[in-house]
Amino acid sequence: MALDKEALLAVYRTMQTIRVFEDRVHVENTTGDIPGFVHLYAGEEAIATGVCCNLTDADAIGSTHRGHGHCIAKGCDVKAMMKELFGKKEGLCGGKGGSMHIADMERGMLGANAIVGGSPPLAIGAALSHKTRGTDGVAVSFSGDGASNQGTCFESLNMAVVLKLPCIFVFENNGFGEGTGADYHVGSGDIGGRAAAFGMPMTKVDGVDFFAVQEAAAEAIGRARRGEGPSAIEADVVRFYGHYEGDPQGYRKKGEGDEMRATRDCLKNFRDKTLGDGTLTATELDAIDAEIAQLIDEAVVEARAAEFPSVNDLLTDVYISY
Amino acid sequence: MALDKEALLAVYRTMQTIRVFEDRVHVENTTGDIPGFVHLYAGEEAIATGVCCNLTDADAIGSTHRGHGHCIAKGCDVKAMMKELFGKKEGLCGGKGGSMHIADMERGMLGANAIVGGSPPLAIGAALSHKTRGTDGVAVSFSGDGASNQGTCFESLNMAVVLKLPCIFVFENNGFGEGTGADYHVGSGDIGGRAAAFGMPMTKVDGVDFFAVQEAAAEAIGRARRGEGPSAIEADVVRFYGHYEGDPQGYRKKGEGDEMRATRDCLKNFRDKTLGDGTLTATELDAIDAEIAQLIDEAVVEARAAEFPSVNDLLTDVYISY
Amino acid sequence: MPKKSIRIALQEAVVLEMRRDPNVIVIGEDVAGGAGCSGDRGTYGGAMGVTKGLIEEFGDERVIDTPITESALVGMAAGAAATGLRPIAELMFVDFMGVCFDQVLNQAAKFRYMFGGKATTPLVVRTMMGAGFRAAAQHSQMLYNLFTAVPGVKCVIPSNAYDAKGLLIQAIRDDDVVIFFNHKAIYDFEDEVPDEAYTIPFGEANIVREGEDVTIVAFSRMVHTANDAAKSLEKDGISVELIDPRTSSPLDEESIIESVENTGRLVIVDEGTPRCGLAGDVAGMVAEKAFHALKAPIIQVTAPHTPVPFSPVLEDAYIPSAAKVEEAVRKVMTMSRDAVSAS
Amino acid sequence: MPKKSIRIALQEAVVLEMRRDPNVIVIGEDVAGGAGCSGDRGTYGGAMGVTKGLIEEFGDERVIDTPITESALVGMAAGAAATGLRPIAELMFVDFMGVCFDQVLNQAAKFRYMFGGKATTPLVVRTMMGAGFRAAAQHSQMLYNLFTAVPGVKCVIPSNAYDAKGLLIQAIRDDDVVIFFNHKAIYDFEDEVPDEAYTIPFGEANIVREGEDVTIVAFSRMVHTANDAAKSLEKDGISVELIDPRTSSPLDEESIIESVENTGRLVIVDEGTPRCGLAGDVAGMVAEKAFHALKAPIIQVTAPHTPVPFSPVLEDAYIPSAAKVEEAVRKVMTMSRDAVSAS
Ligand SMILES: Cc1ncc(C[n+]2csc(CCOP(=O)(O)OP(=O)(O)O)c2C)c(N)n1
Ligand SMILES: Cc1ncc(C[n+]2csc(CCOP(=O)(O)OP(=O)(O)O)c2C)c(N)n1
Ligand SMILES: [Mg+2]
Ligand SMILES: [Mg+2]
Repeated sequence: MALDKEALLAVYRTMQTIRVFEDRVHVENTTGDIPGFVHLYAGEEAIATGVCCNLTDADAIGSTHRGHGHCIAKGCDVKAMMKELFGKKEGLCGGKGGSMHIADMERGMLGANAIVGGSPPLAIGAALSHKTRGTDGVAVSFSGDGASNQGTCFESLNMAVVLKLPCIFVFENNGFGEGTGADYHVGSGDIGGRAAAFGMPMTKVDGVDFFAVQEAAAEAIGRARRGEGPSAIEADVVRFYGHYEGDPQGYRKKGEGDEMRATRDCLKNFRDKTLGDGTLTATELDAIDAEIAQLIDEAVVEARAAEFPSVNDLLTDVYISY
Repeated sequence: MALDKEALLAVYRTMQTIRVFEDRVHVENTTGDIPGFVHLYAGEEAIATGVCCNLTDADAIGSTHRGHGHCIAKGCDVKAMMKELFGKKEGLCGGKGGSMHIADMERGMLGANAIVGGSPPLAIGAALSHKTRGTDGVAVSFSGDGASNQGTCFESLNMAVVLKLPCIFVFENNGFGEGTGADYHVGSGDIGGRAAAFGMPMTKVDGVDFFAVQEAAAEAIGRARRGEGPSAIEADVVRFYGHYEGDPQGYRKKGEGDEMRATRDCLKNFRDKTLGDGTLTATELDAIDAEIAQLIDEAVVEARAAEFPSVNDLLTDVYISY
Repeated sequence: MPKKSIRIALQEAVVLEMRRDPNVIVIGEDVAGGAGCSGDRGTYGGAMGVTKGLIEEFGDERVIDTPITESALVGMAAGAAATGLRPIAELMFVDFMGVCFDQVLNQAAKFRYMFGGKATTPLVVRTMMGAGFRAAAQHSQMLYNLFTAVPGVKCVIPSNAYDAKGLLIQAIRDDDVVIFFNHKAIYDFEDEVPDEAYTIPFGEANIVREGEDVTIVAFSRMVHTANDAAKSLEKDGISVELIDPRTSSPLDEESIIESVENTGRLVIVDEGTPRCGLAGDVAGMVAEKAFHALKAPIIQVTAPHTPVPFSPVLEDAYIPSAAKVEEAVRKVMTMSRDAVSAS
Repeated sequence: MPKKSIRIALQEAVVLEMRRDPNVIVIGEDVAGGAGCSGDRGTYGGAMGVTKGLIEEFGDERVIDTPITESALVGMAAGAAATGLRPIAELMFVDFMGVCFDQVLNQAAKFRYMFGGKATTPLVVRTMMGAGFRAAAQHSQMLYNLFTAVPGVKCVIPSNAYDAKGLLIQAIRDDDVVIFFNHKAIYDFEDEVPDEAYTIPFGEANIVREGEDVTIVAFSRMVHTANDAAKSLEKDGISVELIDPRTSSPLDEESIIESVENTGRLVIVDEGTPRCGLAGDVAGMVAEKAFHALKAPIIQVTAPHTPVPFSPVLEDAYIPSAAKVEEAVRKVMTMSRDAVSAS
């Protein structure tokens, strides 16, 4: 099922938005004005985008600590996201969550999750919700290679098969869990194979190839929508920046991230492909680039200018009634 | 590596001890004098015995809530076990543990465990202990089919591969996790296959065939002793009694347990084989039977006569110093 | 009114709410039972038979048996709750919270706050706690203190069948995360329980008996133990006011303070362990908010700082007894306000 | 004596004990770092760099990087401890206890009791807690109350570098299960710390400052907050006795009682949440055991019953401040023993 031109432009817009958002957060972070821990998704855009372009607001996703990309791909308001990162009242979570807990239930974005392996059980819950209510909605669980070793992740794979849940497990294998390599921490060296052994179809794709991701995701999501149960996708990908902003990356060959950016850039791949086969034009893409540059600029300016929450907000939102 | 006659007699003694112990506990339990929850191992003797006959006191095992068989196979004192079940001061754990927490660190029996999936992490810990101290000792983790779905179990499989630990994961698939069938709760229908996907050699054996279990275990344990890392064994087996003593077993075809006893009895299999090929004689086995009947009789009489702990014992053994 | 056990009261609450609202589902290990087995479906009905037979009326899409995999089941229930269902997750024993604590502590309990008020998570986790079954250290704990401590969680602790039904219906209709703790030793305790649905609001204590001399605050099964003590003390002319808070979070501080202001003396009875427990929590609250009314030290009658032992002799000694409660009450009665000033 | 940070003090403790005893090992995520990567081994050294470089001296058999799999890592450490090693398991953030709580609560903490005294489990879990890093709800909790509540566990809460080193060496040599809580905001706080090994016994409070009017009991980082308050109050002639219990389990009840018997007033400062917390625990203990000495209500200064918020404005308001401590002290100072009798 090939995407039409409009869809491709939307996809490019999403990927470019994530990239520029993350590159800018990287810069803004050096000013010290973005509080807390920040984990950037730059380099992995094709995965979130390739998966989420097959979803609607009714579908849910469970995310990770590295959640900005998932948010944007799922349609969250970019300006509200930036405000959240700056801890402002008009942020997506009123400044209470920050980068690691950014969420938007209305968009089916169940939250970045600062507990590695925290979200797969939640994602199967959203899938169960769809199944029980008899919709054709699905849920997607995003996990890193590191998270793929967490017990919750395995339990969720099994549960999804047992209950035949409309859930897709996407493993973003960027080769690292913090400062430890996937070659070391995944004993079998094969995340996808492990998932398949739980009894579900599995596909491995090149995570810097948007089209490969999209195709695999569309197939898995289609299966789930048709009530045919869960699937898994392992996408090999690269992390341009450190694990977190400020990470000295001593465990990594110097310049590895930049090298990756030069050789394994999903956005460049996308441009090359769509320009090469004539589906899109440089003018179109450049226009989007310009538009997004402005959007992110504005987002930062507005986020900086926005107000912090008031101290009274400290005590609200714990319960609905108490 | 065939077992010699002496070894075979010892093996028979162990299996028969477990059987008679469990059958007797089943009867004693109806008197109401055995407190708490009791889960019987009858029917599964060949697994604990087939594995543990390859171990020494220096090797460790992690057990389950259904731990009597593991205890006996690992060489725990049967009379002290019976006293423990009756909650007596001279019990293996001073009456503080009971059936679900029966343990004997000196025999490398790290404890029955009333948390399903509680013991695999402990077993890999014992394996790490051997590896770090440079011994050729190993650890065995026993888990049921139900426990095989627990996150801790999967995490331990991965950790064992990553750290190349001398650990053997034995899955006792008796077809049930409480009142739920393994056909349902293991999504892939293949416990062993799942374990293999974590990156370790795996063997499936008929768990009512002592010789099959022993052979597979000897091989896996040998590998571990030689520093070649972990292995998994899935043994299909049967549970003669209910999940716990008192279980009405409505989820099970009436008489299924007894039928199993008639058709899939590891002790009968053992007798048939060893008598059939002339390795052992009926006289020898009958003598062991008589000896064990007396041992268990005495164990019950002594356990009943033994004293309860004193109320002062309530506060001891929480800490070594506080 | 018909007499019913806590077990039946709980079942009625679940059934009535499942009939009323198709979004209410039950998830847990053997909540039906028999899946993939050769015998009957639905005869297990959870560790205590509360959901026995429900699968016949509601089917396996609403009475969902799971593998033994508590993190996935509680987390799944949390995720389902955040996306439109109203799940009742059954955790056989509260002790098993150890393997799925994160899904309550860091996930369900915190969604609403972390997401700036934009999540609603009507999750009920129904579980069983307490000693008395010779079930030993890993199947006998109270642990309600650990959840009372968690902002974002409500903790319900019914002591009788009437409350059990009304509080469970309230819990199911409640839009926040609720942990519902049943003491395993009182499932067969009976009470008059209406057939129809009714709710009991959270944070409203039940004054089990009114009295003048000493206030006793007791939780769950200990309400009965304390009541036994109170009856015996009454014979000696000591009048006890017995308060059953019914929910530990929210806690009806007002009723406790009001009572202490009247009696001037407080004994707290809690089967939990003594450190950072409910007893200390209530004591600390009163020592801050009703200090001037106190005529005597606040005595906590709790289990000791030990795991729960197996042997009946030891377990019986472990559980706070009516005799110990009486002793504590008699002790605070010997102390007068004058003694305070004099010391 | 040389000035050293808590970070360095902790590292020295680990290194000295690893040199002394080959059974001491370190297990955790990125405790070395770089396994299976293209760069250097050992440069990560744990979330706070405490074990940085240790792999060079001790090798990867004793400084063990694990996958992200806390149940297996803490459980493995417990199993190793029960079979001859003395592992220091590093849990980056105490919040992660959610995913491995069982291995502490039901396993390690209970072995000795369940097995009738026949197990010895010299396990240390070293972890990091507390707010102040804008790390939000899942990376900023205290949670020490949850472990203080667990019989079989000892809880260590150093507030300064000298104590950190002595207590960690004690923890490593201790034969029981110890959870060692470091507050993330004070890793760089410096003190005079001897180069050689020394131990500080558990259950012995440190009297940070002596005083006559009010006793403040404060934990971990709050010792510094309370000290700031005390300094400021001193200027107004209010003399504070500040007690740092250093371990919450065991708790040095005696030192606290003795102090309250002298001052008659108590304020407890605890960055943890207020329900079933350490503050209430200490308040309840004193309301029972030193009631007659009390001249005023016991005030608890704690975080609110909310998750930890992200935004700096909110997080700053969340953490108990010196101003709030001062206010509490001034409040109890306005109440006299007469007021008690009079009320
Ligand atoms: C339960 C838990 N353990 C450890 C951490 C600390 N931590 C945060 S991110 C991370 C690495 C995650 O690796 P991966 O899943 O591969 O995701 P990536 O960062 O590569 O996107 C770790 C160890 C955590 N947040 N939660
Ligand atoms: C964490 C946890 N969940 C649930 C239980 C209740 N429970 C005890 S035994 C059991 C079934 C275990 O099945 P399996 O692992 O196959 O062992 P089997 O009983 O068949 O030997 C269950 C659900 C428990 N003890 N611990
Ligand atoms: Mg990764
Ligand atoms: Mg089984």
